[in-house]
Amino acid sequence: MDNNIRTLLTIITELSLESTLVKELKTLGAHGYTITNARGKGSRGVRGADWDVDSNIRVEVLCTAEVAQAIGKRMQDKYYDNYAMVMFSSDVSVFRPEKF
Amino acid sequence: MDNNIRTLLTIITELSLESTLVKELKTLGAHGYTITNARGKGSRGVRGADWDVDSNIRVEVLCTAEVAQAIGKRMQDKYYDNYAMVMFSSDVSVFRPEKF
Amino acid sequence: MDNNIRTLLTIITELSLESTLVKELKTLGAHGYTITNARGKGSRGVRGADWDVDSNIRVEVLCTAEVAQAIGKRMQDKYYDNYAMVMFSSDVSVFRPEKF
Amino acid sequence: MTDPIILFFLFGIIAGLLKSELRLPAQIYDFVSVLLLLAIGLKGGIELAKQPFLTLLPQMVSVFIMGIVLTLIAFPVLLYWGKFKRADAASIAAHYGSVSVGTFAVAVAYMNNNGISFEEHMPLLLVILEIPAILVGIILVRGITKQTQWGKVIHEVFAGRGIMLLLGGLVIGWISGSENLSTITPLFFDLFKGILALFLLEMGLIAASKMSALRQYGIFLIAFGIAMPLLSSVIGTALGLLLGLSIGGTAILATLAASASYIAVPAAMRISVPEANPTLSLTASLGISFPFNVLIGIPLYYEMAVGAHSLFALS
Amino acid sequence: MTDPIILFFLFGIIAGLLKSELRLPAQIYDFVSVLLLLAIGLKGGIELAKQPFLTLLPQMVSVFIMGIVLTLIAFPVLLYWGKFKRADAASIAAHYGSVSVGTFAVAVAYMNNNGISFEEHMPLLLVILEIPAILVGIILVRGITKQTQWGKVIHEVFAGRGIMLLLGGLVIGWISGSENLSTITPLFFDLFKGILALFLLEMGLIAASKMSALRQYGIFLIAFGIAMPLLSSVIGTALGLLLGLSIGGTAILATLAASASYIAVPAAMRISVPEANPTLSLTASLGISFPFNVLIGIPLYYEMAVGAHSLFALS
Amino acid sequence: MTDPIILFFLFGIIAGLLKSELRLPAQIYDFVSVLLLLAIGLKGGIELAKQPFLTLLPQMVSVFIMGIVLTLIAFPVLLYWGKFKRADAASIAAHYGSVSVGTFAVAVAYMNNNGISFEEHMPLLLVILEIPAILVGIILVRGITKQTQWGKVIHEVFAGRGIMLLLGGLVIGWISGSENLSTITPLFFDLFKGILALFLLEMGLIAASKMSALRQYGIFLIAFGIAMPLLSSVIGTALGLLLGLSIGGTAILATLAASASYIAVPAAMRISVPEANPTLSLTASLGISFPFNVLIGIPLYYEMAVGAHSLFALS
Ligand SMILES: Nc1ncnc2c1ncn2[C@@H]1O[C@H](COP(=O)(O)O)[C@@H](O)[C@H]1O
Ligand SMILES: Nc1ncnc2c1ncn2[C@@H]1O[C@H](COP(=O)(O)O)[C@@H](O)[C@H]1O
Ligand SMILES: Nc1ncnc2c1ncn2[C@@H]1O[C@H](COP(=O)(O)O)[C@@H](O)[C@H]1O
Ligand code: NA
Ligand code: NA
Ligand code: NA
Repeated sequence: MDNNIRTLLTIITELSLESTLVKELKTLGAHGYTITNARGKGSRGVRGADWDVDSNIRVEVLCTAEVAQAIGKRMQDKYYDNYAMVMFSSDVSVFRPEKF
Repeated sequence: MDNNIRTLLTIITELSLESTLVKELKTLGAHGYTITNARGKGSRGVRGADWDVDSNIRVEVLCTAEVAQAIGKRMQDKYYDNYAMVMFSSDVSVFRPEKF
Repeated sequence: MDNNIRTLLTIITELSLESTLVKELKTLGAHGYTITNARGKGSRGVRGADWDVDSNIRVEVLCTAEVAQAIGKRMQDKYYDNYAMVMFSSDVSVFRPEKF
Repeated sequence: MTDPIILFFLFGIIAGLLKSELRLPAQIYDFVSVLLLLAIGLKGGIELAKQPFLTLLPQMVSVFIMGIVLTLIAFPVLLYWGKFKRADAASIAAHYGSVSVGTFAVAVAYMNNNGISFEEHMPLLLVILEIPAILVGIILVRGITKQTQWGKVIHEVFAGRGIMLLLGGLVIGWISGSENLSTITPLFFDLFKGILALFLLEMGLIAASKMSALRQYGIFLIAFGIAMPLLSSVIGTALGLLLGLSIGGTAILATLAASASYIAVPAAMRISVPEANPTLSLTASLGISFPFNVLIGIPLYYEMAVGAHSLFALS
Repeated sequence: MTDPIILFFLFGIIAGLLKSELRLPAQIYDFVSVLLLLAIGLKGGIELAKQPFLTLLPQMVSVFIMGIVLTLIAFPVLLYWGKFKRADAASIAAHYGSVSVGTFAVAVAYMNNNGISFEEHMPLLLVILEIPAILVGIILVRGITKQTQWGKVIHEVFAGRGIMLLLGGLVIGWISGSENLSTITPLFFDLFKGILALFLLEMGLIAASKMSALRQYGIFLIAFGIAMPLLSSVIGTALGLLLGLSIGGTAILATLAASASYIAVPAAMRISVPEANPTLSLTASLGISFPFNVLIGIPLYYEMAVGAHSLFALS
Repeated sequence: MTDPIILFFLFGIIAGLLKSELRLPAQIYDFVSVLLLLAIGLKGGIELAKQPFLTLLPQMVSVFIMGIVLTLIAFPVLLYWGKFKRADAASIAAHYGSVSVGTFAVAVAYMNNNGISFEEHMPLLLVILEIPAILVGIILVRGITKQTQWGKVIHEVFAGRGIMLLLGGLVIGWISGSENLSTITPLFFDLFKGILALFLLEMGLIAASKMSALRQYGIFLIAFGIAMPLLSSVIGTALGLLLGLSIGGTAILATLAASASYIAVPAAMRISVPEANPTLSLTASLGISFPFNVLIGIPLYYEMAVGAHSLFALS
């Protein structure tokens, strides 16, 4: 079973960052991603998704621990200080591990 | 790494409960939350999100185990019996743990 | 605590599969499900949710390990080869385990 | 000749019962209902601008009282004959003591279609009638105790989207008057019937989904969902006569009385009387009474108004 | 002078190819297409009300047969020349044997713009032409075996949103007749061209996204996406002549034949022939044939109709 | 008599401050703003079709320069008096050097309401004025260094939804000319005021949410949010005179100068100057300046234009 354990990295951030983020994910070796629209509250206050400007996205990336590390680092270095962003990861068992 | 483990509490419930729930989360010590619109089925039947009345929300809260406990208890005491609601939690490793 | 551990199975697939999938879940013994709209990218390319045809859904099912196994198998046998689909699972501690 | 908007409603019901893929995103429902609520409010407000507000006070007060009475009639019926839990009985009663904006819109369309005139300030009475049933419903469950947070309840009632938009439209229409609004009539008035058709299509789809829940609640709910509107319409007609309303106005007041809420009341009950099962009240209100009123009730209530008026030789 | 709606389509394509941030939420696409489908259905229904249904039977039958023929022509071409897998060949063939409502709407706009009259009941033929290709496509893959759940297929076909709305509109228009619908025309008819412009803007954005997939499928798909509509349009024109349609009607029938489905067929194939790769068929249908028909085909087909009619001195 | 659309804006603000449940899904905001942007672009394009483009060049150039000037005036004020971080000062300055489409639309409505004529090609100037402030804002932070990816910036600016739709509308209107567009006017022009009313209702709700953030940023931001528009309007008026615009045109140019962006600039700054806090600039632009301009500014700027024109006896 072990060989089908992968990391599920979840990034919650600003909608305005979507296209940039998607490019980063590709360059960092993620084979895919899933995005859902979200709203929420955090240290940068309420983001109620009343319009694009204060809408959030919830990005999920299934990948290897290494890729997750790399993405995490890139987010920390380039985006954390300036964008509404929260990130967390956990191990999940995937079907078709070769995909990720 | 241990010191960056937090609890991810997920609550799936009725849209009509959103504003009430958000107030509760604040009073119980959660520093933030993320909400996505959802539809689904459970013991109270299909909630197809055809209109606000039968729409669901999926609320995620990253917090300490204690806060998660407190939220869980409050939900159980005040809302479980009367609202469409499902709740589950798991440990995730967060970046910037000091936030949560 | 152990007795309130359940499997959270997450399936990301095409919107067009929703009604079929929901029927399958029922027959396989899931007591409920939660669906959110999603977009993403994977081996079948970008699915940007610009219209129904290339929209994704993110389906979550809380269930016993057995039911999760059954659903996983059914997806693998009947849908994997022909549909944009990703599936992963993890253990979560649920409140009111008797529901699932 | 049936109004096409009725056909849109039937189309929605049929598409729903056929389990078709015809599901419209909630945002379309939102958009359509926002336009309807604002338009109805604006229409009413324009009329208010034309007459001294105080002259309407008697109507407003008596309609408010009617809301209380209707709820108090429905409650014991549901509690004793229906054997519903107190909270459910009170919640359902509140739905029927209040009004349905959709039903009102169809009634207005019916009058216009048949060239029947009516008091144009009806939207004002519509707003007023929304409220008392909610308060009564809550009191029936909680009693008039300290710990009921009335402030929260009042806010819940007035801050709800439906009443907000109706009130907003009323006030804007009132302040502006018709000629000032002429520039926005193409959206709010010219498109009204078409938007109403879309709205009824969606209501048909929703009603169909509620109907499927019907059998599990049994015959009593169905009977109540038809009998209560009929009874209420009689009361509404009587009040219309007392208030000296025109035939059209009487018919509309009867329709308001007969209609059951599916927006303001469910929302308020969900927060203030959460132990009440919302499926019960919505099944009755949307699955039975709304279709009944739209398809059969309104013409019936009009006939009743005609009969009553001739009976008392008022017109 | 090009119709502005064409410019909206080009604008969408350009914005898409420029990778602009101009993405519209799917709900707007839904809203716009619901209005279009209902409006087209209503328009057709109104015409049906004007003539005995049976007189149209020959046209309906022959159009149904044309749908079968077109699919059976496209299939071998794709299978043998295109070297596609059987399922893919059948699925693509079904797309081209069926119709595109968007293309139809543009053709109607073209006729109106140039004051060309045509048989107004065309939406009826549109609905009918949607269906046979789907059935043929499935049979080409599954054969006529027991285990094909035809009940499910039929439901899939008729319960799809597109056909549901067209049929609903047709029936409502038919029952109501034009004067009864006058109150809803501001939304469904007066706004039609504007809504169509928005729709084409979105279609342009979607088409652009499909075009990017083009190179990976190579030259054959492109060639097919242009040649097939041309061939189909000839067949459509011929049938138009046989049926004694007006020049405008012939041109529209040719357009229907030339157009490739992107709503009903993809949805049905996804469920009934899932092993067929939807990207292939949608790239051809939306990335090539839709733009070709909208930008070049329709005027061409009209000229063809004119030529054919003068040739056979029918008008 | 206040224009009803202003009442819709006030209604939105009040509903927002009352923390009502009146929240509209973002998709409705998208739909409404897409219609507004296209309509404004189309209107402007139609006018461009009427006159040789080159004659407008002087206006275009000087308006472009005005955008630079306004940003360069606001920047030091914010940096030294406001004590903002360089990035924040530059970002806020860029917002005020650019324009707000919503404010422009209200100004146009004001002129039409009072039968004041103005140069109809103003939307062209609107588009041009959106751009320079963004470039200046970025340069103020990054300097003119190699590593700024100007290509990306330019794309960011022009590929943004707002400018894309305005430009698209402009070009389509320009190519088509008014009579060709007549078929789509019911949606884009006849409904314009009504759609604008809905838009202002939403803007009111959003503005209210920004106002709540006001106190935490203190008095300076409020003062700046009122003083800067006033100053800018004077500059706009002066330029209007220089360019020999009509009174109406001068007033609109003053309004453009006074208005602060809340779409194009925030989006561009978020990507190019992410270290700037967007809450600061949006609170000022939406929480203060937008309401100020809509409720007080526009009539004021008109008076200013009248005064200036009579002073210099230009009209
Ligand atoms: N404790 C939390 N739990 C769940 N989601 C959060 C939490 N904190 C922040 N978020 C989400 O992350 C977004 C950005 O957070 P922040 O950068 O803290 O403003 C917020 O808008 C929320 O959607
Ligand atoms: N077994 C389950 N798996 C995933 N989601 C569920 C499950 N059961 C219920 N839900 C979600 O929780 C909501 C409320 O559940 P319930 O209170 O059981 O009606 C449903 O509408 C679903 O969205
Ligand atoms: N590595 C991944 N991480 C997260 N989501 C993914 C990943 N790969 C695919 N997906 C999602 O699953 C859908 C179908 O994937 P696929 O079958 O690989 O095309 C995609 O459209 C994405 O939404
Ligand atoms: Na009632
Ligand atoms: Na075809
Ligand atoms: Na400005």
